[in-house]
Amino acid sequence: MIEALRKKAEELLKNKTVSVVFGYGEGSTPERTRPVFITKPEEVNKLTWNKYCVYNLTTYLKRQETRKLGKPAIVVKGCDARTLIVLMKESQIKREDVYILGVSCDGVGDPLAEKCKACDVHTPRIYDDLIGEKGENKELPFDERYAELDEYENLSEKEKWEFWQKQFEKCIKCYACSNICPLCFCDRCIVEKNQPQWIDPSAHARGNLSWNVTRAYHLAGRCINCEECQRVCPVDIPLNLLNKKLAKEAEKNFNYRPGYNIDDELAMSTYNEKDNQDFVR
Amino acid sequence: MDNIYRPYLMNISDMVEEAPGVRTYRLNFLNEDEGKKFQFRAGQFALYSVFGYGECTFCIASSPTRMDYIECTFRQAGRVTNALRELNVGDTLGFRGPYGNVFPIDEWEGKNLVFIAGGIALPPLRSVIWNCLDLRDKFKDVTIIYGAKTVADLVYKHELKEWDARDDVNLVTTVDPGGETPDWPGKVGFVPTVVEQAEPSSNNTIAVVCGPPIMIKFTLPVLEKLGFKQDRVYTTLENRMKCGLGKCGRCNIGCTYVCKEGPVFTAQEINKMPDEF
Amino acid sequence: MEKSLNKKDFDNFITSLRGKGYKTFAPKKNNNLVVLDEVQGADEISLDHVITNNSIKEFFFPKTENVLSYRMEKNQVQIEEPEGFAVKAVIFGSRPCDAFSLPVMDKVFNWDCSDKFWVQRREAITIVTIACDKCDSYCFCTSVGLAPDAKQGSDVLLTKISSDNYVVETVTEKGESLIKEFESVFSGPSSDSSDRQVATVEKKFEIEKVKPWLDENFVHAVWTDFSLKCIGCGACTFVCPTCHCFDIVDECTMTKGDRVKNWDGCQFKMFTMHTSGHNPRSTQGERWRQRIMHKFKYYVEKFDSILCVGCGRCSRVCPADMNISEMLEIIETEASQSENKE
Amino acid sequence: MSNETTFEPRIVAFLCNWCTYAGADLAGTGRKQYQANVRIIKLPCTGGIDPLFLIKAFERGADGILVSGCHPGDCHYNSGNYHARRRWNVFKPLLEFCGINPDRIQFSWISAAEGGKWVETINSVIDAVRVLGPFEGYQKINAIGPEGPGEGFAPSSDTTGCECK
Repeated sequence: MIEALRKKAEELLKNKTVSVVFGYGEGSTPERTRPVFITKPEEVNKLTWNKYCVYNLTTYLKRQETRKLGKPAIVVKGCDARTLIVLMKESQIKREDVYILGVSCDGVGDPLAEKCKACDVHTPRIYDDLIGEKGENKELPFDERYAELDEYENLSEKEKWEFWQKQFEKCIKCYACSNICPLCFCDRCIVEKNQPQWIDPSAHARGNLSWNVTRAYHLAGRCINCEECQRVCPVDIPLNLLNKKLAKEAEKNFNYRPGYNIDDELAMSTYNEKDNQDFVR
Repeated sequence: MDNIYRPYLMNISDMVEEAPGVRTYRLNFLNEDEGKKFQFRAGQFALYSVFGYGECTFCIASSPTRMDYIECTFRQAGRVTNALRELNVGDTLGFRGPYGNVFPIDEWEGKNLVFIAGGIALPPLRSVIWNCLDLRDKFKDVTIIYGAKTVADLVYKHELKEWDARDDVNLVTTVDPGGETPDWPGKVGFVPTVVEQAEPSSNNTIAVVCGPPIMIKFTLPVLEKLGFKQDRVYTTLENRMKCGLGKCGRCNIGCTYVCKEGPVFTAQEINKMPDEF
Repeated sequence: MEKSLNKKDFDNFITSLRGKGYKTFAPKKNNNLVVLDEVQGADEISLDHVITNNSIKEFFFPKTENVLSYRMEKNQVQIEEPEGFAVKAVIFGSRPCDAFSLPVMDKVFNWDCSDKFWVQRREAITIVTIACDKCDSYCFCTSVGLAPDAKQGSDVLLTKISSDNYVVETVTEKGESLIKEFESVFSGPSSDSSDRQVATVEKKFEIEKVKPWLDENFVHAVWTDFSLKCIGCGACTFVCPTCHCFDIVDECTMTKGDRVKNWDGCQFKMFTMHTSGHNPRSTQGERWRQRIMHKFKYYVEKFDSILCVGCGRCSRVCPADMNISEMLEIIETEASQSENKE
Repeated sequence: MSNETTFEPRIVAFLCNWCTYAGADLAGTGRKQYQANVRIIKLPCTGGIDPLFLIKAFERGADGILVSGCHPGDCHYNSGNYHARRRWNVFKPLLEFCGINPDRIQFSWISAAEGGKWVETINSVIDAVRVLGPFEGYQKINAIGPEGPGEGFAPSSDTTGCECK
């Protein structure tokens, strides 16, 4: 697969279809990979593919430094490809401005990342080229995909509050979660706006609760659960639980999975007259 | 041990609307003892705080020869300056300072002085201008060249009149083309051009320049053409600052901390700095 | 006189300290992390980690702290000083690199004027370090002039001499008086004290070559190239024991407020942005250069210390696997190449 | 006096200008009594209510929140309340997931003609939150400024009530 990937990348760079390839390269330890940006055909040997390719490289589509490199070909797993669909639906990228190098993936991380346990997009649902075997994606049942949440949903109100307070207490407001997120693309984040200051910038319990809830909420009906926020959190807050909970509610109430079907309307920018309103008095 | 982040409490005793969005406050120490002990020199800056909104940095605009009060002039731009503008005479604000280095006025004795300012950059020079004018006989010719976008944007209009009326000050005012009014008596043109036309002699002369980066960028070569040596040209820089004490780590240009080694620099020093401002 | 401390006496030490009113902090497991945190007894202490995930700096320079509180009424303001921030405590089992960061940071927090929040906590807290008996590939203390059993910054240094025995060295007077105060916990000299179990940390680059290169290469392609993968978060600076940059903000209600000092980081684009929108460091390459320059050039010129202790935390947590020692190796290589050209 | 007898919940109600606010106004002009524990914030449309407003209300000491607007189909801006309903559908469960009692954050449709429903709804929200007690979880993390008195938020004689009484 690595050979096929390199060959394809070389070809794309040589015939100038793209000016850069966003891919995975060897990391600082054997258990890590890192993003690489290949601009010369002779450098394609830096590309690699293995079970440590956890990154969602689509985040580099939002960064000005990597955008400057020109039209990219981007190596995406099935989950990452869903981000591309959301970005296209949200008018952040045009389909023709990115060349999608899909890779079929059996799961990444060691131990296997949580996101891979209930994965039903082993083969990307959108690509220009597919590296690896084309598998059949069978959609997993709703309950199975959100099984991770059961344990937390079953906690009592008090336990939930205490659990999350303990988690948020650790937050140091490094904003790795939002900076790594390919869908957190606001030029100026709400937390950086100070007129008025909606979210206290301090990393105390109050500011941390507001920040973490707001960050998650801004991804409601958008997050594809790539778990990057959780992976990069230096203080190990299980952020994806919040995202997943929102995804679950969005799917339950609006029958919508972000980035799954390219023809679906974005959940949070549309509505249905028959939407659930059991809870409204 | 003193809390270095604790500001003096100041009372706003007077205010002047200078230009659209630009206001001057006159401040007095609420605690008179603190006021008596307080000293500063021209060129230094301070952090002004609106309680509940935060602190922001600008120069002390009044002269150290007039120690009954402190004046600051600011343009409404961000969170704190917007809040600052909401204040009124009689309100309390915080004042932390003075910080930074000073204009070496003592070294300028017996020399001609040329002050060049653009827009909202006159306030930092006002302190040193009044300082020199209050010690007028120690200096030779004093020239002030000041420009703004429009006539309305000129700050310290009453003082400009005062300077203009003085025999011992040569004042040249200018506005950008299109910014003039029908009765505008001054020049029309950008500051660098006006400096070139005014042709202040560089002989035994100190130049002090302050303005937006673009103005400084085009004025320095003009001064060089007029024969000013780089160590005879002073300017005052500004960067985002939070502490003013060399600790918070953001105002540095290369190795130089603007809050401690600045804000006053010679053109010679600036030319040695890496291109990071 | 040299003393030793047996692992089984750790608990006695912690309990005795607490009995005398010291707060006790030590490495403690917290799910996937090992963090320096308050412990009640030795059973909570983790000893098999390489380094704690959090650095020691948060005990002296916390992620958020009030520097002032105030009440506001009409046009009146009444300021109250925060109190009780410096609590008598012992940090037990921190690493030598972390301990060394303290004297390095003392310099900036005492530069011209002293930050009392830092200084008073420094006075109140005693550091009992345990020398590293293992390391990982991210560690590079030996490359920045330290060692896994370096003493600077610690008040007391413990070094493992057998599976459950540690030799005790007092480094400062503060350490000595602590040992004296709790003398009964410690044993006499140990026979096997020469057999120190100290990790061997590979030397990755020649630090002497770094600064001369930095002096010459403010403009260089490596800054942009290396930082392409940077996502602009603050993880590296916040876990760093020597990154001291901060922000000051006000948080208030209608009648009361706090002025708060928060960690801030040079990798954020908002860090240096002026109100006008102008940004002296507008690209990630410039921000990355600032981080390296600050640590290995500016701080050296100002304070004669490298602002890095080689703990490797920034590289461990970096979301994009930017490795600081790798950056310095690149600099070393560049430096050697330009030497050869000459 | 024990806390149970003195606790008066602080409720913030975010109301749309066109329906619920008018409904509450109607209750007032009709001299219908309801408990004075509520602070009303009038906004143009429920569609413009950012969940941040609700978080801020909790930060500033609210024990409970009511968000109310036009019935579906009645929105002055055609679809604002439909969009709002989508947001509530995900935001409310998110807060519950974080351990906030669902009774502390409630939603309703009240039209300009439903003065009676307003009285009934707000009374029942206040009663529900009174049963829950103070929002202690949030109060623990709310502290700003020096200890002691500060907030002028609690219901008191000089800040509540209608001047036409």
